[in-house]
This record gives sequence, C-alpha cells and structure tokens, in this order.
Amino acid sequence: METSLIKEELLAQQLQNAFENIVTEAVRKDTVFAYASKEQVSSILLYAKEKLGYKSLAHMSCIDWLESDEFELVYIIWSPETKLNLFVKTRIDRQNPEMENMDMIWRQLNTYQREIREMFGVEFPGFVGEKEFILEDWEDAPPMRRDFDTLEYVNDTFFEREGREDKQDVRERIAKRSGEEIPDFAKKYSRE
Amino acid sequence: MNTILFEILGAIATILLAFTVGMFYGGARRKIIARIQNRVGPPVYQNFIDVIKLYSKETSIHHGAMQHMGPVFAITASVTSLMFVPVLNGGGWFWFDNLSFSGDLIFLVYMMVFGSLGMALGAGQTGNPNSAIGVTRGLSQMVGYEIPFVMSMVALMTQFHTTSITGMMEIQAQSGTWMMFSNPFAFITAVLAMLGMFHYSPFDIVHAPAEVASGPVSEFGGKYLGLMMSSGSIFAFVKLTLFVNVFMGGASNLIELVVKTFALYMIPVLYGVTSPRYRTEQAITYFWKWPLFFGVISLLWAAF
Amino acid sequence: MYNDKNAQTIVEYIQNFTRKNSLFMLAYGTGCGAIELPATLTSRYDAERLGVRGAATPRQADLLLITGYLSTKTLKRVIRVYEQMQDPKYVIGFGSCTINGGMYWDSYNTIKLLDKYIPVDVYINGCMPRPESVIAGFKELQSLIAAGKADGAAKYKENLEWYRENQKKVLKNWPLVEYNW
Amino acid sequence: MNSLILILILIFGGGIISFLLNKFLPILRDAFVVLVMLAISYLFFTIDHAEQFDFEIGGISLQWGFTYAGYLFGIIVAGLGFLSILYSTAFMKGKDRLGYFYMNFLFSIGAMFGILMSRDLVSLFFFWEIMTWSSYFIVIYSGKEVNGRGLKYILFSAIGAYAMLMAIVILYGFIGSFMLEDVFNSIYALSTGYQIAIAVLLMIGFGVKTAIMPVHVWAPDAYSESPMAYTALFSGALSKMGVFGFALVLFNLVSGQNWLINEIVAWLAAITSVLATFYAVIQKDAKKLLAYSSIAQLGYIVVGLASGTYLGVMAGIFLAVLHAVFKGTLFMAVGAVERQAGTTDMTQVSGLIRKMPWTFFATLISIITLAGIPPLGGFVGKWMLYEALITSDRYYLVIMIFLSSTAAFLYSYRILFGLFLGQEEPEFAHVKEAPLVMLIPMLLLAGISVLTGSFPGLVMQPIQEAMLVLGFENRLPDMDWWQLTVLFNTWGDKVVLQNVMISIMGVFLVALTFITIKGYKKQRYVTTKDISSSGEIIQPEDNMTFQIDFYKPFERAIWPMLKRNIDTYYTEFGNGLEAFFDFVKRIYNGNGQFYAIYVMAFLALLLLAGSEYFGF
Repeated sequence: METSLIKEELLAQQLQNAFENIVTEAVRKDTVFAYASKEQVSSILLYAKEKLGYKSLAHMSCIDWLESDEFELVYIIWSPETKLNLFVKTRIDRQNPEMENMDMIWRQLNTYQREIREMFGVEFPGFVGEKEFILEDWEDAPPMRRDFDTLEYVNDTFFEREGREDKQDVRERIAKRSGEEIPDFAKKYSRE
Repeated sequence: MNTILFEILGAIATILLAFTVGMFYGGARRKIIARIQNRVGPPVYQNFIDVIKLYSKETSIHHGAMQHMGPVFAITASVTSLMFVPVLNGGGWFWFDNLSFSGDLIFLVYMMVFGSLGMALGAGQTGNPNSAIGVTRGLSQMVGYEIPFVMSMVALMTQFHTTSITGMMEIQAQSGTWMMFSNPFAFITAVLAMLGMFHYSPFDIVHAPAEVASGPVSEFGGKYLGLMMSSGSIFAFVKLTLFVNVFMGGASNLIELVVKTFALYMIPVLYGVTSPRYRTEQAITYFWKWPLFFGVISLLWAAF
Repeated sequence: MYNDKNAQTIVEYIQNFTRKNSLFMLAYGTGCGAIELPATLTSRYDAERLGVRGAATPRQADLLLITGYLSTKTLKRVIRVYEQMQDPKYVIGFGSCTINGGMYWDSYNTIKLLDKYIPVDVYINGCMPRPESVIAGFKELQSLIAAGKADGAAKYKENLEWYRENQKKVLKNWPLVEYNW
Repeated sequence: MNSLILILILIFGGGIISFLLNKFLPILRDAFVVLVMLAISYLFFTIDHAEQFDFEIGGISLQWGFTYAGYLFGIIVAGLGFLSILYSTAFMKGKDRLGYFYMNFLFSIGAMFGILMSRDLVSLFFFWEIMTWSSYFIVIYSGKEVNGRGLKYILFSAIGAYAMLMAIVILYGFIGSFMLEDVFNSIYALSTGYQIAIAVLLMIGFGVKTAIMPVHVWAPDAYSESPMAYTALFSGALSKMGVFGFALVLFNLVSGQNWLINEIVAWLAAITSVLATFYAVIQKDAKKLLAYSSIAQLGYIVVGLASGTYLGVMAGIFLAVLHAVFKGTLFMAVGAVERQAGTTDMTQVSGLIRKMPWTFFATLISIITLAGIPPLGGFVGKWMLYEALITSDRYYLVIMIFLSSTAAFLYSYRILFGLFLGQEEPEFAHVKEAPLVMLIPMLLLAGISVLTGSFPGLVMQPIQEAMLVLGFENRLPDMDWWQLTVLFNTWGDKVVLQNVMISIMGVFLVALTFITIKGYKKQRYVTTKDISSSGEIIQPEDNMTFQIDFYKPFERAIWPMLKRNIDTYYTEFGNGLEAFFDFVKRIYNGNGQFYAIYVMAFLALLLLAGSEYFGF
C-alpha cells in the first residue's frame, strides 16, 4: 500500500459516517469495499447513487460460500466523477436465499437478478421479470451452486463417446501442484 | 393439324433454347464473379446441376393452393413473354417466331409483371414474414425501374410510330441504324432500368439472403425452387432478347444472338460485382434521378 | 457391374451425381466454427468450385452444418431446422464438440454426442477444423453421396422413436410439433 | 303505359313501399326489393330505344328518353344495382333502419336512371339532386360519428350542384331552352369565354361525383363509411354518372375547339390518379384503400375520355364499365370480410384464404383486372388507354398513367395479402365463408371480368353504339362479339387476345399439372405457423404477421412528393374548410327569420344578375 489511497479512504469514511453497522475498507487503488447487512444494501446503493454520484452499475454477482452456508451478493457501482469502484457486499442465508428487489434503482439489475435467480436460486420477492434467462425448462437444482454435482448430472443426462473413460481429474492435480489443500467439502467430489 | 403441331414443336424448341442459354448465362455469371473475386468458381454448367437436383428433391409440404401455384404463375409469365418476343429476325427461322406478331411492347411490359405478382401471391400464402418483406421490396423497386424503362420505350414508339417489336426490328433493318444510335438516350435509360430489372447486386434487395433469408422464396424448396430457377433463366433470356431486338436490330442467326445478348448481359453483371447492396428506398429513388433525367431527354429527342 | 446387386440404375446415378455436385449448405453457426466458413467459401479455398453454396432457409438446403457445440437450447432449434429440410438431406458435424463434447465434456448444458440426436453423415474433427479439413469433409460427403451411402435421413425416419427418446431425455418439455415430413 | 315512366314509378314507389313494409311486414321486405329490382332490370333490358316521354311543367317542356350512351351506363346501373341489392339482403341482415336504407338505395338507383334518361337540363339537375341526397342519407346511415364526414360529402356535392345550376341558368339565358339537343347545337354560337365558363362550371358539377383532384376529398370517407353493399353501387355506378356527364360535356360542349380544356382535364385526372394511388398504397384499412383506388381508377377513365381520340374514349368507357364490375366485386368482397371477420383493418385481420376461398377467388380475379394484367379484362382497357395516349403523342401523360398503374400493383398486393394471405391467426379461426347470396353477385361479376379479357367485343360493341351518339365513327369490324378478339391501335399494331389466352392457359395448365403430379402422394399441407424462422419454434399464439408499415421503404421514397403536394396544400385546404364551416355555422344560426332574409336576398341577386347580364 505504498500509493496513497486518499480518495478511497474518503469514500470509506463518508459511508462510515452515513450508516451505522457498516464496515468499509479501501482495499486498493480505485476500489472500496463496503460490507453491510441485507437490509442496508438498498439504502447504501441509493445514497451512493443520489448523493455521491455513483451512477453506473457495473455488475452484480453472487458467490456461493458453501462452508459458511451463505450466499454473498456483490453490487459493483462506479462513479464517473471520482472514478472509484464501490463494492457493496452482503451475505444472505443460503437455505432460504432472499434479497430485496432493486431493479427500480438500476434497470439493468433486472438482467442480473434474473441470472442470479436462475443460476443460484436466490429469490427476489416482488421482482417481475421473465422467468427463464438462459436455461430452458431447467428442472434440476440451480446449476451454479457448488453442491450441484455437474459431472453426475452430465453422466446421467448426456451420452458419452466410448474411448474417453480415462479422463483425469485435473482439479486435483492443479491443487497438488500449487500446494493447496483440497477442502473437505470438495473432497467428496474427488474421483480418486 | 400439321401447322398446330409444328407451332407447338417450335414453341418447345424456343423454350429449350431460352432455358439453355439462360442457364449458361447464369453459370457464366457465377464464373465471372468468382474470377473477379480471385476464385476458381463453379463450372459453367453448374446451374443445370442445381436445377436437376432441385427437381429430384422431394417436396413434401406446401402451405396452400396459392403457394403451389406461385411458381406456376412465374413460369407462365416467362414462357408467355418468350412466345411474344421474336427470337430471330428474317425468315427461315419460323421455329422461333411463335406468337411474336400478335403482341406488342405494352403487352410485354404487363406480361412481365404477371409473374412477379403471381409469385408474390405464392410467397404471401406461406405466411413467412421474410417473404412478405421481400415482396414489398420487390414491388416497390418495380415502381422505380418500370418508369424509366417505359419512358425509353415510349420514346422509341413515338419516334418511330410503331409499338410492336417486329415493327421496330423492320425499321432498324430498313434504315440500317440500330436504335441505340438513333435514340441513344433511350438506350441509356433502358440500360439503367435493366440494372434494376435483373435484380442483381446492387439491386438484389428482394432476395437479399443476409437480410430477409432470400425473401419471397424462403419457403420454396425442391420442385418449386427448380421451377422458379427455370423460369428465371428463361426470363433473363426474354429480357435480353427484347433489348437486343429493340435496340440492337435483332439477330439474324443464333450466334449473333448469343454474342449480342451476352454483351448486354455483362452490363448488369459487371456493374453488380463491384457494388454493395442498396437500401430499398435508395434502390427506388436511384431510378428517379439520372434514369428519369435521361428518360425525359430521350422523350424530347423523340419529339423533335 | 450390371450384375452387381448394389449397382445404381442410370436415373439414380444421375440423381446422385447432381446431388453430390450441388450442395446447398445451411450453416448452423454455433460455437467457434462459424468463423471458418467465410474462409472456406471465399477466394483462398473456394468451396463453390465443388458446387457448395449457401442456402438461406432450411426449405432450400440439402446440407446442414453444425459448426460447434450445441447447448440443449440450441439443440431444440437444430432438430427443428433438420426436420424442416427436405429429403434428401445431409448433416456434417463440425469439430470435436459435436463428436465427443470436446472441451465442454462436463458442461451441464451442452450435449456431447450429436449423432444420438440427429443422424450425422460426416464428422470433421479438429478444434476447430481448418478450411482444408472442411473441404476434405465436403469431398468425403460427396463420395458418400455418389456411392448412395449418405442415407442419414432414411435412418432418421426408420429409427425415429429411438432418436425421439434421446431428444426427449435432454429436452424436458417437448416443444416440437410431431415429426411430420 | 310508357315504360320509362313505369320504371321510375316502380322504383320510387318500390322505395316508399319497402320503407312501409319494413314498418309493418319486415319479412317480405327483402324479397320485395329484390323483386322490384328484378322487374326494373327486366323492363330496362327490354326497353325500346326510341321510346321517349314529353311533358310540360310550369311552362318548361321536359323530355325523357334514353340515348344509347345513357343506355350503356344504364346497363351498369341496372346490373350492378340488382346484384348489390341481392348482396345487401344478406349483408344488411340483422341491422336496424333497413326501410330507410332500402328506400334510399332504390331512390338513388331511380335517380341514376332518371339522369341517364333525361334529355333536358332541368330534369337532369332534379335527378342529380335526388341522387346526391339519397346517397348522402346512406353515407350517414351508420350513425352520428360519421356526420362530419357526411357533411363533407354533402358540402362538396352542394358546391357541384350550385356550379351546375349556374351553368344551366347561363345556358338558358343565352339559348332559351333547357333541351340538351338545343344546347349542343347552339353552344358554338356563344363567345369562347362563355363556352369555357359553362364547360368548367358543368365539369365542376360532374367532377365532384367523379372525384377529380381539387374536389375529391369527400370520396375516401364517404366510400368507406357507407355500408359496403351500397359502396359497391356508390363507387361502381354512382360515380359513373359523373363520367357520363364528362362525356356529355367533353364531346358536345368543348369538342374540337377548346383543346386546352381537354388537356387540363386530362392532366388533372392523371395527377389525381397518381396521388390517389400513392395514398391508397399507404392505407391500413381495406375500405379506405379501395376508396382511394376508386379515385385513381376514375382518373384513368377521365384521362381516356379527355384524350378525345377514338381509342382513348373507347378505353375510357371500357374502363368505366369494367370499373363498375371489378370495384363492385371488391367492395362486396371487403364487405363480406367485414361481416364475417368483424374488421377490415389490414393490420389485424390476416390469413382468411382458407376460410373464405370463394371470396378470395372473386377478389383475386377483380384485383388482376384492376391491375390490368393479361389475360383479364382490365388489360384490354389499359392497353387501349396507353395506345391511345401514345398514338396521340401525349407521352408525359402516358408516363403519369404508367406510374400510377405500376404503383397500383402495390396496393393490389396489399389488399390480397392483408386480408387473405399471411399467417392464419387463431383469433380468426371461427371465420366462415360468406353466405351464398353474397357470393353469387361477386362471382358473377368476377366472371364478367374474365370473359371481357378474351371477348372484349361483349363490351366494346355497346360502347361503339354509344360512341356513335357522342360523335365518333364506327371503327369496329362488322362481326359478332365473340369474334372480336384482336385489338388495333391507329398505327396498325395489335394484340391478339385469343393467342394471349391460349398461351397463358396452355403454359399454366402444363406447369400446374407437372408440379402437382410430381410427388403428389408425399405432399401435404402444413399450417402457416410451420415456417422457417431461424429455428425458432412458433407457437400458435405467436403473431408473426407482417402487416404494420407494409410499404415503409416506398413511403420513404415517395415522401417528398406527398409532403410537398398534400401535407402543405391539403392541410391548408382543410383548415380553410374548417374556418368556412365556422362561418357557415354563423350564417345558419337556426333563426327562421334570417333564413327568410337569405332567400329573399338570393332571389334579389338572381333577378338583378339575370336582368343585368343575361337579359331575362
């Protein structure tokens, strides 16, 4: 952290002052993280958009924290004036994943929310959007959840050309090569 | 009885001639385009192979009676126009005379429209939106190029006081001058209109495969497409022969006919190879600028 | 030759000759293979000299080119397009994705074996196949047609139930009209 | 009893009786009007041509009797009148105020007969007014919302009527007789200025009914708002009264000397036809489209008449007869669609061909005739028109007509595609074919269109008789109507219609047989939802029809033309009219005293003008 993070710190401080129970962090140049509770997210986003000029929604994504049984939702917004990225992060319960519908703040959230609903099964109460996004007639568990066993599904559903039974699990080898430890939850997917 | 039999045989011979020449011209066009694009290109007889293959394909569906009749209208128009165009001038070639003495230019102009309208009906019944879009484009474009074409024809008619093709050929034979020299502006107008009549690039807005999925013919396959390809090549021959008859004094034998028509055919082909496609309204208004101007001049030329 | 049971009659011979030399190709441009086709068709490789040219709609086409992986969503469309084509019709599978899934071998949404769903006459392998191999594939298909062996469409009609079963296994809510030509 | 009187008594009496019948015995009403019309048609066709009727009212001697020209137009009125009455018995079923409708229907037919048989200007004007008012009552039949449009019609008719009245007054002032013969014989004694003034005034009067350009604005609304059963007659026969009047004026009042009038009329008519065609192309409603198309077609007819050559007049009257036939069919067919499908908006209705095949067939035949495509009757008329214009060296007029009739292909296709072709939508699945009573008139008229294509003598020989009356010599060869199949122009070029027919039918049948037999067993019908659409699977409820902005590129191409001519000029014109209406409202303030003053003032003016300038 040699370079000064004055702008970033300033933003972090601004948010800190405006909201209680919020953790902010100027992580690196041009990037600020804000960890908030599920209920606070909409007010933070609105505040950032209206008061601080973070007009552009860059992205919204979802991370599956299987270990802690949580989904993490990340809203990335950007200001054309300060040229800073603000990451607003929140964690929601994985068993009953629900998040506030916010497509009235940015219309493009409609698409992201449809994707996250389809791929992770996160529900957005009150959200009116096309039911299907990319998958058609999907009946299984949401495919991007980490406990969805892709390989098993593929083996069940699709045919396999004979002569490719010797395929190896690359994940294991990569993990070994870089000296990482395979976490326990992942071991059950291991083929060895 | 004999004469009727001979007339029918003559008609069949004419149709075969027109079909063959048209097919070879189509093949030559593909070959020429390929050579200009630095390709080897298909053989000259490729269009024959295509047509025979299309006839040998199964066509197991239709969308109704009008679709079924659409290609029939098209070939009726082209064959009937062929019957009314004198293929060769002079006597001795009665095989190719057919009905050329019983129709005139105004009739031919209308007969040429018959096919596209019939085809449009067939395309309409398929219910494919692309077909309908293609048809509207084609009809709109027709309003564009028919006007200069008719202007040049009217100029010739008023200049030489005849409306029949055979009459015009006789006048040229007597005076020894081709009409493309006795009224050059009419010839320029007609050639510009011909660019649109052939629907080749840049005026290929009707069949534009990348925009409207080949337009009116998008639901036609197999025998329908084969019939339409045959009709198209006969029609190309009709148009070329008509132009040769009216502007270049006709031809006294088949070789002369082929030379003249091929020379004329190269104009739309070569113009097309180097030009990208127009938009529809551009393709209409193209004909309402310079061609119309030349048309007015040709009418004035004819009047004074 | 005349006593050979498999010999073609003269009509069949002419038909097969024209069919092989006039392939109207409908490129179903999925995946990365679609970009190889412009190269195949333009001046350097010039597939038109073999009689291969593009068709705009399935009604006019003889040859369906599947140029890459097929997700289940696109498979629906491919089946639809294939059934809209008129007999005789041929399919070329293009690249390893259509042969065994290729790099999408463990994707939850991508089929691996094209020939379980629609009959494939010729596979061109490679990831992606270069235009030379595409031309070789066309040649191979032409020799099959000339020998009267490119009978994928007939196979499809005979084993329709088997194909339907496979298709329905992937496409849960069966959306197509029943097989009608 | 004189059969002319009998016809008129029968028709006007029949009108009143049908009104009463609707009140007291509605069951008999339909049968009664059909029988009346049948009786009138029978009487008309058996009439003695020389028969005439003289009488005197208030010191003015009047004379009725058919000339052959009148008789020719009478054929249109009788035939189309009978068929449209027959059609309307089914079309109007279940609607109210039918007595009112049929009474006005019969009145306008009677008025048309009256116009055609009157040989003096007073009864001509009298019947002209009856025709105007009875047609006005039918235009406003469908309710209050069309009152404004009806007002437009009656206003223009009134302008025409006053122009005509003025011409009649001037003529009487100079000639001292209302008889047409006297007028025609002594018109050349007048000074040129008066001749032109009289011709122009009369042509304004007739031009309103013919919908020539400056006075055409009433036509699209009036044609499309009245019930289609009547519009068939309105556009087919009633507008031909204007053509008849034009023929009278052009060949008897201005022939030979004032060629400029002929040229101006021809150019006005040509511009009318081009602009009306362009407007027809961009219409969304089939009724409006046909209304504009009627204006355009009447333009051709007037061009033919105004060309003044033998072939041109022949073409004009030929097209007039055919226009009655095919436009009658088209309005009937559109009426059938309106009745069965509920709407004629082409952006909504589509794909009716399999539900209403016979209606489609009649429409197709009429459209081919309208577009002038060989081998049907329209081509004969168009060919004669072009040849007439070319041989009389009117090349720019030819180009105008050609532009108009080429652009007519666009709307011809539009109406066929819009109503009958295209996607079959489930919301129109319930539509059934029109009842037989409606189909028979359509198919009969379509049959005439087909027949005239090969045997134009059927129509041309009566026209020749009529043209003898108008002062042309006989140029038709002396043969029966079925032998007259070669058309000649003055340069000796010809079209042999039988060869055309044989060639087209021969090739068509051979090709159709070939294409049907080949693979007949394997071929079957698939619905219009089964189309190639980049693999997308079209569900039955998906609307894939291409109907909105159908000719948008063409519209964009012709936009400069429409903008300059119509948008500026006609909006101004419309605004001016609106101001005029306001002014009129102020004058007609509902006070009877004021009206009395107006009448007095008008009479005083008339007397003054009469004594000062016209000397009576």
